[in-house]
Amino acid sequence: MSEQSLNVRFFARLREELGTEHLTMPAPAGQTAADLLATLAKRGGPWAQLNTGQPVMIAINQAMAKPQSAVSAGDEVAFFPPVTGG
Amino acid sequence: MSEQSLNVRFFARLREELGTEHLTMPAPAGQTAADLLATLAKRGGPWAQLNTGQPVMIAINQAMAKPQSAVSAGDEVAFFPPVTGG
Amino acid sequence: MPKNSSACSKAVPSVSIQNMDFDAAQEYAQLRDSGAGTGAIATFTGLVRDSGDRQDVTGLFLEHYPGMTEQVISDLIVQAAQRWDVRKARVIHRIGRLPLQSQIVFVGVCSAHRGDAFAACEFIMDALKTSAPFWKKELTDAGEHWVEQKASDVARTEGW
Amino acid sequence: MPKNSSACSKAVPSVSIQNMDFDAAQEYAQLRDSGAGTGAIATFTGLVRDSGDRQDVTGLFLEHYPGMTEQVISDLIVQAAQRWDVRKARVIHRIGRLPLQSQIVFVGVCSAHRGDAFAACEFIMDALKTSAPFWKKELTDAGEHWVEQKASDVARTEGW
Repeated sequence: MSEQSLNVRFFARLREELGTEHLTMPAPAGQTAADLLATLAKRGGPWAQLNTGQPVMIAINQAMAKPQSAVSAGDEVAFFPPVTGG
Repeated sequence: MSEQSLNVRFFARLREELGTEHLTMPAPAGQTAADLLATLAKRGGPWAQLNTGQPVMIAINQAMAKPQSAVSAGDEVAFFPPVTGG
Repeated sequence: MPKNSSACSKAVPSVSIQNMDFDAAQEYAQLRDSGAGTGAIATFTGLVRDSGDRQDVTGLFLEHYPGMTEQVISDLIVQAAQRWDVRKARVIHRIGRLPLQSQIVFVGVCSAHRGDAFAACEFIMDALKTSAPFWKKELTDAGEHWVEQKASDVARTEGW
Repeated sequence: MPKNSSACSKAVPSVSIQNMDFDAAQEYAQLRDSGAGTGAIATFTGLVRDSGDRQDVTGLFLEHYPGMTEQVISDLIVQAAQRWDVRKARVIHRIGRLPLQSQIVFVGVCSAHRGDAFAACEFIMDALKTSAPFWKKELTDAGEHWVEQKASDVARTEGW
Protein backbone atom coordinates (compact mmCIF):
# COMPACT_ATOMS: atom_id res chain seq x y z
CA MET A 1 0.00 0.00 0.00
CA SER A 2 1.54 3.34 -1.03
CA GLU A 3 1.51 6.38 1.23
CA GLN A 4 -1.17 7.94 -0.95
CA SER A 5 -3.66 5.10 -0.45
CA LEU A 6 -5.59 3.39 2.30
CA ASN A 7 -6.85 -0.13 2.76
CA VAL A 8 -10.61 -0.75 2.98
CA ARG A 9 -12.11 -3.91 4.46
CA PHE A 10 -15.68 -5.21 4.48
CA PHE A 11 -17.22 -7.80 6.77
CA ALA A 12 -20.23 -10.07 7.05
CA ARG A 13 -23.35 -9.19 5.00
CA LEU A 14 -21.62 -6.19 3.46
CA ARG A 15 -18.66 -8.30 2.33
CA GLU A 16 -21.05 -10.81 0.77
CA GLU A 17 -23.31 -8.27 -0.95
CA LEU A 18 -20.41 -6.23 -2.32
CA GLY A 19 -18.53 -9.39 -3.32
CA THR A 20 -15.43 -7.66 -1.93
CA GLU A 21 -13.33 -8.43 1.10
CA HIS A 22 -10.86 -5.61 0.75
CA LEU A 23 -9.68 -2.99 -1.70
CA THR A 24 -7.20 -0.13 -1.91
CA MET A 25 -8.53 3.41 -2.29
CA PRO A 26 -6.90 6.82 -2.80
CA ALA A 27 -6.32 8.85 0.36
CA PRO A 28 -6.72 12.53 -0.51
CA ALA A 29 -6.03 15.01 2.29
CA GLY A 30 -9.04 15.92 4.45
CA GLN A 31 -11.06 12.84 3.55
CA THR A 32 -13.54 11.55 6.15
CA ALA A 33 -15.02 8.08 6.49
CA ALA A 34 -18.31 9.51 5.16
CA ASP A 35 -16.51 10.89 2.09
CA LEU A 36 -15.02 7.47 1.46
CA LEU A 37 -18.44 5.82 1.77
CA ALA A 38 -19.90 8.36 -0.70
CA THR A 39 -17.09 7.66 -3.18
CA LEU A 40 -17.66 3.92 -2.92
CA ALA A 41 -21.45 4.32 -3.23
CA LYS A 42 -20.97 5.90 -6.68
CA ARG A 43 -19.94 2.48 -7.98
CA GLY A 44 -23.66 1.73 -8.08
CA GLY A 45 -25.37 -1.65 -7.78
CA PRO A 46 -24.91 -3.10 -4.29
CA TRP A 47 -22.42 -0.30 -3.49
CA ALA A 48 -25.25 2.26 -3.52
CA GLN A 49 -26.39 0.94 -0.10
CA LEU A 50 -23.31 2.56 1.47
CA ASN A 51 -24.91 5.96 1.06
CA THR A 52 -28.58 5.28 1.77
CA GLY A 53 -28.66 5.87 5.47
CA GLN A 54 -28.71 2.15 6.23
CA PRO A 55 -26.54 1.70 9.29
CA VAL A 56 -22.89 1.02 8.41
CA MET A 57 -20.41 0.75 11.27
CA ILE A 58 -16.94 2.19 10.76
CA ALA A 59 -13.59 1.19 12.23
CA ILE A 60 -10.33 3.04 11.56
CA ASN A 61 -7.18 1.10 12.40
CA GLN A 62 -9.35 -1.40 14.27
CA ALA A 63 -10.96 1.13 16.59
CA MET A 64 -14.59 2.22 16.29
CA ALA A 65 -14.97 5.53 14.43
CA LYS A 66 -17.62 7.95 13.21
CA PRO A 67 -18.62 9.14 9.72
CA GLN A 68 -16.88 12.48 10.41
CA SER A 69 -13.62 10.77 11.46
CA ALA A 70 -10.64 11.57 9.22
CA VAL A 71 -9.21 8.71 7.16
CA SER A 72 -5.60 9.13 6.08
CA ALA A 73 -3.03 7.44 3.88
CA GLY A 74 -1.93 4.12 5.35
CA ASP A 75 -5.08 3.69 7.45
CA GLU A 76 -7.03 0.45 7.64
CA VAL A 77 -10.68 1.47 7.26
CA ALA A 78 -13.38 -1.16 7.82
CA PHE A 79 -17.09 -1.00 7.06
CA PHE A 80 -19.52 -3.53 8.45
CA PRO A 81 -23.12 -4.06 9.58
CA PRO A 82 -24.12 -3.61 13.23
CA VAL A 83 -22.42 -6.36 15.24
CA THR A 84 -24.28 -9.42 16.51
CA GLY A 85 -21.88 -11.45 18.64
CA GLY A 86 -22.33 -12.96 22.05
CA MET B 1 -44.90 -30.66 73.58
CA SER B 2 -48.49 -30.36 74.94
CA GLU B 3 -51.18 -28.46 73.07
CA GLN B 4 -50.92 -25.65 75.61
CA SER B 5 -47.24 -24.98 74.94
CA LEU B 6 -44.96 -23.92 72.11
CA ASN B 7 -41.34 -24.65 71.31
CA VAL B 8 -38.83 -21.77 71.27
CA ARG B 9 -35.46 -21.99 69.50
CA PHE B 10 -32.46 -19.65 69.58
CA PHE B 11 -29.61 -19.44 67.08
CA ALA B 12 -26.11 -18.06 66.74
CA ARG B 13 -25.04 -15.21 69.04
CA LEU B 14 -28.41 -15.28 70.82
CA ARG B 15 -28.12 -19.02 71.51
CA GLU B 16 -24.63 -18.50 72.90
CA GLU B 17 -25.45 -15.47 75.06
CA LEU B 18 -28.63 -17.01 76.49
CA GLY B 19 -26.89 -20.35 76.95
CA THR B 20 -30.08 -21.91 75.60
CA GLU B 21 -30.76 -23.73 72.35
CA HIS B 22 -34.45 -24.38 72.90
CA LEU B 23 -37.13 -24.30 75.56
CA THR B 24 -40.83 -24.91 75.97
CA MET B 25 -43.10 -21.98 76.86
CA PRO B 26 -46.80 -21.63 77.66
CA ALA B 27 -49.03 -20.68 74.75
CA PRO B 28 -51.89 -18.52 76.07
CA ALA B 29 -54.52 -17.47 73.56
CA GLY B 30 -53.85 -14.20 71.75
CA GLN B 31 -50.09 -14.21 72.39
CA THR B 32 -47.87 -12.49 69.82
CA ALA B 33 -44.16 -13.00 69.15
CA ALA B 34 -43.53 -9.64 70.85
CA ASP B 35 -45.45 -10.80 73.96
CA LEU B 36 -43.32 -13.94 74.05
CA LEU B 37 -40.11 -11.87 73.78
CA ALA B 38 -41.31 -9.60 76.61
CA THR B 39 -42.05 -12.63 78.81
CA LEU B 40 -38.59 -14.08 78.12
CA ALA B 41 -36.89 -10.71 78.73
CA LYS B 42 -38.26 -10.71 82.31
CA ARG B 43 -35.83 -13.52 83.11
CA GLY B 44 -33.20 -10.78 83.38
CA GLY B 45 -29.48 -11.07 82.77
CA PRO B 46 -28.71 -11.78 79.11
CA TRP B 47 -32.46 -12.33 78.49
CA ALA B 48 -33.13 -8.62 78.99
CA GLN B 49 -31.63 -7.93 75.55
CA LEU B 50 -34.76 -9.50 73.99
CA ASN B 51 -36.75 -6.42 74.89
CA THR B 52 -34.29 -3.57 74.37
CA GLY B 53 -35.00 -2.79 70.76
CA GLN B 54 -31.87 -4.59 69.56
CA PRO B 55 -32.86 -6.33 66.35
CA VAL B 56 -34.14 -9.85 66.89
CA MET B 57 -35.44 -11.74 63.87
CA ILE B 58 -38.45 -13.98 64.34
CA ALA B 59 -39.50 -17.15 62.53
CA ILE B 60 -42.75 -19.01 63.21
CA ASN B 61 -42.85 -22.57 61.93
CA GLN B 62 -39.70 -21.83 59.93
CA ALA B 63 -41.16 -18.86 58.04
CA MET B 64 -40.11 -15.27 58.70
CA ALA B 65 -42.58 -13.46 60.97
CA LYS B 66 -43.12 -10.09 62.65
CA PRO B 67 -43.36 -9.03 66.30
CA GLN B 68 -47.14 -8.68 65.92
CA SER B 69 -47.51 -12.19 64.46
CA ALA B 70 -49.62 -14.55 66.60
CA VAL B 71 -47.84 -17.50 68.19
CA SER B 72 -50.05 -20.46 69.08
CA ALA B 73 -49.83 -23.78 70.87
CA GLY B 74 -47.72 -26.27 68.93
CA ASP B 75 -45.81 -23.59 67.00
CA GLU B 76 -42.07 -23.62 66.56
CA VAL B 77 -40.95 -20.05 67.29
CA ALA B 78 -37.33 -19.09 66.61
CA PHE B 79 -35.44 -15.96 67.62
CA PHE B 80 -32.09 -15.06 66.09
CA PRO B 81 -29.80 -12.17 65.14
CA PRO B 82 -29.91 -10.66 61.63
CA VAL B 83 -28.63 -13.29 59.21
CA THR B 84 -25.14 -13.17 57.70
CA GLY B 85 -24.86 -16.00 55.17
CA GLY B 86 -23.59 -16.00 51.62
CA MET C 1 -44.49 -28.43 59.68
CA PRO C 2 -42.67 -26.68 56.85
CA LYS C 3 -42.18 -28.51 53.60
CA ASN C 4 -38.70 -28.98 52.21
CA SER C 5 -39.53 -28.30 48.59
CA SER C 6 -41.83 -26.06 46.60
CA ALA C 7 -43.55 -26.94 43.36
CA CYS C 8 -42.85 -24.60 40.46
CA SER C 9 -43.90 -25.22 36.90
CA LYS C 10 -40.99 -23.25 35.47
CA ALA C 11 -37.99 -24.20 37.58
CA VAL C 12 -37.53 -26.98 40.09
CA PRO C 13 -35.55 -25.56 43.01
CA SER C 14 -32.49 -27.57 43.82
CA VAL C 15 -30.98 -26.54 47.14
CA SER C 16 -28.22 -28.21 49.14
CA ILE C 17 -26.89 -27.19 52.54
CA GLN C 18 -23.78 -29.19 53.26
CA ASN C 19 -20.49 -29.34 55.13
CA MET C 20 -18.57 -30.75 52.20
CA ASP C 21 -17.10 -28.77 49.36
CA PHE C 22 -18.81 -28.68 45.94
CA ASP C 23 -17.53 -29.10 42.42
CA ALA C 24 -18.47 -25.99 40.45
CA ALA C 25 -17.61 -27.84 37.22
CA GLN C 26 -20.12 -30.58 37.94
CA GLU C 27 -22.75 -28.01 38.86
CA TYR C 28 -22.14 -26.17 35.59
CA ALA C 29 -22.43 -29.42 33.61
CA GLN C 30 -25.79 -30.16 35.21
CA LEU C 31 -27.05 -26.63 34.59
CA ARG C 32 -26.03 -26.86 30.95
CA ASP C 33 -28.07 -30.02 30.56
CA SER C 34 -31.31 -28.06 30.78
CA GLY C 35 -32.83 -28.38 27.33
CA ALA C 36 -32.34 -26.78 23.95
CA GLY C 37 -34.11 -23.57 24.98
CA THR C 38 -31.33 -22.53 27.35
CA GLY C 39 -29.23 -19.74 25.89
CA ALA C 40 -27.64 -18.32 29.02
CA ILE C 41 -26.08 -19.68 32.20
CA ALA C 42 -25.07 -17.29 34.98
CA THR C 43 -23.20 -18.56 38.01
CA PHE C 44 -21.93 -17.00 41.19
CA THR C 45 -19.48 -18.50 43.66
CA GLY C 46 -18.61 -16.93 46.99
CA LEU C 47 -15.21 -17.59 48.56
CA VAL C 48 -13.83 -16.97 52.06
CA ARG C 49 -11.75 -13.80 51.71
CA ASP C 50 -8.62 -12.97 53.67
CA SER C 51 -9.93 -9.64 54.93
CA GLY C 52 -13.24 -9.70 56.73
CA ASP C 53 -14.23 -7.25 59.43
CA ARG C 54 -10.78 -7.88 60.86
CA GLN C 55 -7.46 -8.55 59.17
CA ASP C 56 -6.39 -11.60 61.16
CA VAL C 57 -9.24 -13.87 60.09
CA THR C 58 -8.14 -17.46 59.47
CA GLY C 59 -11.51 -18.81 58.45
CA LEU C 60 -15.25 -18.84 59.07
CA PHE C 61 -17.72 -20.96 60.97
CA LEU C 62 -21.25 -21.07 59.57
CA GLU C 63 -24.34 -22.03 61.56
CA HIS C 64 -27.81 -22.44 60.00
CA TYR C 65 -31.42 -23.24 60.86
CA PRO C 66 -31.94 -26.69 59.33
CA GLY C 67 -35.15 -27.02 57.35
CA MET C 68 -36.00 -23.33 57.32
CA THR C 69 -32.87 -22.52 55.32
CA GLU C 70 -33.76 -24.92 52.51
CA GLN C 71 -37.34 -23.62 52.49
CA VAL C 72 -36.34 -19.94 52.33
CA ILE C 73 -33.93 -20.56 49.44
CA SER C 74 -36.45 -22.72 47.56
CA ASP C 75 -38.94 -19.88 47.92
CA LEU C 76 -36.38 -17.40 46.54
CA ILE C 77 -35.93 -19.60 43.46
CA VAL C 78 -39.71 -19.76 43.00
CA GLN C 79 -39.90 -15.95 43.31
CA ALA C 80 -37.11 -15.59 40.75
CA ALA C 81 -38.93 -17.93 38.36
CA GLN C 82 -42.05 -15.79 38.65
CA ARG C 83 -40.15 -12.63 37.68
CA TRP C 84 -37.72 -13.98 35.09
CA ASP C 85 -37.32 -16.89 32.70
CA VAL C 86 -35.62 -19.54 34.85
CA ARG C 87 -35.16 -23.00 33.30
CA LYS C 88 -33.08 -24.44 36.09
CA ALA C 89 -31.61 -23.06 39.28
CA ARG C 90 -29.19 -24.52 41.75
CA VAL C 91 -28.04 -23.22 45.13
CA ILE C 92 -25.43 -24.81 47.39
CA HIS C 93 -24.45 -23.29 50.72
CA ARG C 94 -21.80 -24.73 52.97
CA ILE C 95 -21.90 -24.78 56.78
CA GLY C 96 -19.36 -25.55 59.49
CA ARG C 97 -15.69 -24.53 59.55
CA LEU C 98 -14.37 -23.08 56.30
CA PRO C 99 -10.71 -22.04 55.94
CA LEU C 100 -9.63 -19.03 53.86
CA GLN C 101 -10.31 -19.32 50.13
CA SER C 102 -12.92 -22.05 50.61
CA GLN C 103 -15.99 -22.00 48.42
CA ILE C 104 -18.97 -20.95 50.59
CA VAL C 105 -21.89 -20.56 48.23
CA PHE C 106 -22.86 -21.38 44.65
CA VAL C 107 -25.83 -19.96 42.73
CA GLY C 108 -26.40 -21.05 39.13
CA VAL C 109 -29.30 -20.11 36.83
CA CYS C 110 -30.20 -21.20 33.27
CA SER C 111 -32.44 -18.99 31.18
CA ALA C 112 -33.35 -18.44 27.57
CA HIS C 113 -31.79 -14.95 27.67
CA ARG C 114 -28.80 -13.45 29.43
CA GLY C 115 -30.64 -10.61 31.16
CA ASP C 116 -32.91 -13.11 32.93
CA ALA C 117 -30.00 -15.35 33.91
CA PHE C 118 -28.01 -12.47 35.40
CA ALA C 119 -30.99 -10.91 37.21
CA ALA C 120 -32.29 -14.17 38.68
CA CYS C 121 -28.80 -15.24 39.81
CA GLU C 122 -28.02 -11.90 41.46
CA PHE C 123 -31.48 -11.62 43.02
CA ILE C 124 -31.23 -15.08 44.58
CA MET C 125 -27.75 -14.31 45.92
CA ASP C 126 -28.69 -10.89 47.32
CA ALA C 127 -31.92 -12.12 48.90
CA LEU C 128 -30.20 -15.20 50.34
CA LYS C 129 -27.79 -12.95 52.21
CA THR C 130 -30.55 -11.10 54.03
CA SER C 131 -33.26 -13.75 54.40
CA ALA C 132 -31.73 -17.24 54.60
CA PRO C 133 -31.00 -18.17 58.22
CA PHE C 134 -27.23 -18.52 58.21
CA TRP C 135 -24.87 -16.93 60.72
CA LYS C 136 -21.17 -16.43 60.25
CA LYS C 137 -18.43 -16.40 62.84
CA GLU C 138 -15.00 -15.10 61.94
CA LEU C 139 -12.19 -17.22 63.36
CA THR C 140 -8.91 -15.57 64.34
CA ASP C 141 -5.86 -16.73 66.26
CA ALA C 142 -7.10 -14.54 69.14
CA GLY C 143 -10.59 -16.03 69.20
CA GLU C 144 -13.84 -15.86 67.28
CA HIS C 145 -16.66 -13.35 66.85
CA TRP C 146 -20.05 -13.22 65.18
CA VAL C 147 -20.24 -11.16 62.00
CA GLU C 148 -22.74 -8.30 62.01
CA GLN C 149 -25.21 -7.91 59.14
CA LYS C 150 -24.17 -5.20 56.72
CA ALA C 151 -26.55 -2.33 55.99
CA SER C 152 -25.32 -2.44 52.38
CA ASP C 153 -26.59 -6.03 52.04
CA VAL C 154 -30.01 -5.02 53.30
CA ALA C 155 -30.07 -2.09 50.87
CA ARG C 156 -29.14 -4.36 47.95
CA THR C 157 -32.00 -6.73 48.72
CA GLU C 158 -34.46 -3.88 49.10
CA GLY C 159 -33.35 -2.70 45.64
CA TRP C 160 -34.98 -5.75 44.03
CA MET D 1 -1.16 -0.92 14.05
CA PRO D 2 -3.45 -1.84 16.92
CA LYS D 3 -2.01 -3.65 19.89
CA ASN D 4 -3.44 -6.97 20.98
CA SER D 5 -3.34 -6.32 24.68
CA SER D 6 -3.84 -3.43 27.06
CA ALA D 7 -1.97 -2.83 30.26
CA CYS D 8 -4.11 -2.52 33.37
CA SER D 9 -2.79 -2.37 36.88
CA LYS D 10 -5.89 -3.97 38.36
CA ALA D 11 -6.81 -6.75 35.95
CA VAL D 12 -4.89 -8.30 33.10
CA PRO D 13 -7.32 -8.87 30.26
CA SER D 14 -7.31 -12.43 29.01
CA VAL D 15 -9.20 -12.75 25.74
CA SER D 16 -9.38 -15.71 23.37
CA ILE D 17 -11.18 -15.89 20.04
CA GLN D 18 -11.21 -19.48 18.88
CA ASN D 19 -12.94 -22.11 16.77
CA MET D 20 -12.59 -24.82 19.37
CA ASP D 21 -14.85 -25.37 22.33
CA PHE D 22 -13.80 -24.30 25.82
CA ASP D 23 -13.90 -26.01 29.18
CA ALA D 24 -15.88 -23.85 31.58
CA ALA D 25 -14.56 -25.94 34.49
CA GLN D 26 -10.96 -25.16 33.62
CA GLU D 27 -11.80 -21.47 33.20
CA TYR D 28 -13.45 -21.44 36.61
CA ALA D 29 -10.42 -23.13 38.20
CA GLN D 30 -8.12 -20.48 36.74
CA LEU D 31 -10.39 -17.65 37.88
CA ARG D 32 -10.50 -19.08 41.38
CA ASP D 33 -6.70 -19.05 41.51
CA SER D 34 -6.64 -15.25 41.77
CA GLY D 35 -5.33 -14.56 45.24
CA ALA D 36 -6.73 -14.55 48.75
CA GLY D 37 -8.55 -11.24 48.23
CA THR D 38 -11.08 -12.77 45.83
CA GLY D 39 -14.45 -13.23 47.47
CA ALA D 40 -16.71 -13.47 44.44
CA ILE D 41 -16.60 -15.12 41.03
CA ALA D 42 -19.35 -14.40 38.51
CA THR D 43 -19.47 -16.28 35.23
CA PHE D 44 -21.67 -16.13 32.17
CA THR D 45 -21.88 -18.69 29.39
CA GLY D 46 -23.89 -18.19 26.22
CA LEU D 47 -25.24 -21.23 24.35
CA VAL D 48 -26.72 -21.62 20.85
CA ARG D 49 -30.50 -21.77 21.43
CA ASP D 50 -32.99 -23.74 19.36
CA SER D 51 -35.18 -20.75 18.60
CA GLY D 52 -33.53 -17.76 17.02
CA ASP D 53 -35.25 -15.35 14.68
CA ARG D 54 -36.64 -18.44 12.96
CA GLN D 55 -37.70 -21.81 14.35
CA ASP D 56 -35.81 -24.05 11.93
CA VAL D 57 -32.32 -22.95 12.91
CA THR D 58 -29.82 -25.81 13.03
CA GLY D 59 -26.82 -23.78 14.13
CA LEU D 60 -24.85 -20.57 13.78
CA PHE D 61 -21.88 -19.36 11.80
CA LEU D 62 -19.81 -16.61 13.42
CA GLU D 63 -17.48 -14.26 11.57
CA HIS D 64 -15.20 -11.73 13.28
CA TYR D 65 -12.65 -9.00 12.59
CA PRO D 66 -9.36 -10.55 13.73
CA GLY D 67 -7.24 -8.25 15.86
CA MET D 68 -9.90 -5.63 16.41
CA THR D 69 -12.13 -8.08 18.26
CA GLU D 70 -9.43 -8.91 20.82
CA GLN D 71 -8.63 -5.21 21.23
CA VAL D 72 -12.26 -4.17 21.78
CA ILE D 73 -12.83 -6.87 24.39
CA SER D 74 -9.53 -6.09 26.17
CA ASP D 75 -10.64 -2.46 26.31
CA LEU D 76 -13.99 -3.48 27.80
CA ILE D 77 -12.18 -5.40 30.55
CA VAL D 78 -10.01 -2.34 31.25
CA GLN D 79 -13.14 -0.16 31.41
CA ALA D 80 -14.77 -2.63 33.79
CA ALA D 81 -11.65 -2.62 36.00
CA GLN D 82 -11.82 1.18 36.17
CA ARG D 83 -15.43 1.10 37.39
CA TRP D 84 -15.40 -1.96 39.64
CA ASP D 85 -13.01 -4.11 41.63
CA VAL D 86 -11.81 -6.67 39.07
CA ARG D 87 -9.04 -9.05 40.15
CA LYS D 88 -9.11 -11.23 37.08
CA ALA D 89 -11.28 -11.35 33.99
CA ARG D 90 -11.49 -13.87 31.19
CA VAL D 91 -13.43 -13.74 27.92
CA ILE D 92 -13.64 -16.51 25.34
CA HIS D 93 -15.67 -16.14 22.15
CA ARG D 94 -16.00 -18.85 19.55
CA ILE D 95 -16.16 -18.33 15.79
CA GLY D 96 -17.04 -20.55 12.83
CA ARG D 97 -19.86 -23.10 12.65
CA LEU D 98 -21.57 -23.86 15.95
CA PRO D 99 -24.35 -26.45 16.18
CA LEU D 100 -27.33 -26.04 18.53
CA GLN D 101 -26.49 -26.06 22.25
CA SER D 102 -22.82 -25.24 21.61
CA GLN D 103 -21.10 -22.89 24.00
CA ILE D 104 -20.53 -19.55 22.18
CA VAL D 105 -19.16 -17.18 24.77
CA PHE D 106 -17.71 -17.20 28.28
CA VAL D 107 -17.20 -14.20 30.56
CA GLY D 108 -15.74 -14.72 34.03
CA VAL D 109 -14.84 -12.07 36.61
CA CYS D 110 -13.19 -12.31 40.06
CA SER D 111 -13.72 -9.50 42.56
CA ALA D 112 -13.47 -8.89 46.26
CA HIS D 113 -17.26 -8.39 46.47
CA ARG D 114 -20.23 -9.90 44.71
CA GLY D 115 -21.76 -6.65 43.46
CA ASP D 116 -18.57 -5.83 41.56
CA ALA D 117 -18.28 -9.34 40.12
CA PHE D 118 -21.88 -9.32 38.86
CA ALA D 119 -21.73 -5.78 37.47
CA ALA D 120 -18.39 -6.21 35.69
CA CYS D 121 -19.41 -9.57 34.21
CA GLU D 122 -22.76 -8.29 32.94
CA PHE D 123 -21.26 -5.03 31.66
CA ILE D 124 -18.56 -6.87 29.67
CA MET D 125 -21.15 -9.24 28.21
CA ASP D 126 -23.63 -6.49 27.30
CA ALA D 127 -20.99 -4.21 25.81
CA LEU D 128 -19.39 -7.10 23.90
CA LYS D 129 -22.71 -7.74 22.15
CA THR D 130 -22.92 -4.23 20.76
CA SER D 131 -19.28 -3.28 20.26
CA ALA D 132 -17.14 -6.35 19.53
CA PRO D 133 -16.99 -7.03 15.77
CA PHE D 134 -18.70 -10.40 15.49
CA TRP D 135 -21.46 -11.25 13.03
CA LYS D 136 -23.82 -14.17 13.32
CA LYS D 137 -25.46 -16.14 10.56
CA GLU D 138 -28.33 -18.47 11.37
CA LEU D 139 -28.12 -21.78 9.51
CA THR D 140 -31.32 -23.56 8.49
CA ASP D 141 -32.09 -26.52 6.24
CA ALA D 142 -33.47 -23.99 3.72
CA GLY D 143 -30.35 -21.79 3.74
CA GLU D 144 -28.66 -19.22 5.88
CA HIS D 145 -29.23 -15.57 6.80
CA TRP D 146 -27.45 -12.85 8.75
CA VAL D 147 -28.88 -12.01 12.14
CA GLU D 148 -29.96 -8.38 12.65
CA GLN D 149 -28.79 -6.45 15.71
CA LYS D 150 -31.47 -6.21 18.38
CA ALA D 151 -32.57 -2.80 19.60
CA SER D 152 -32.89 -4.31 23.08
CA ASP D 153 -29.17 -5.18 23.06
CA VAL D 154 -28.28 -1.59 22.18
CA ALA D 155 -30.57 -0.31 24.95
CA ARG D 156 -28.96 -2.64 27.50
CA THR D 157 -25.50 -1.36 26.64
CA GLU D 158 -26.61 2.25 26.79
CA GLY D 159 -27.99 1.51 30.27
CA TRP D 160 -24.42 1.10 31.60
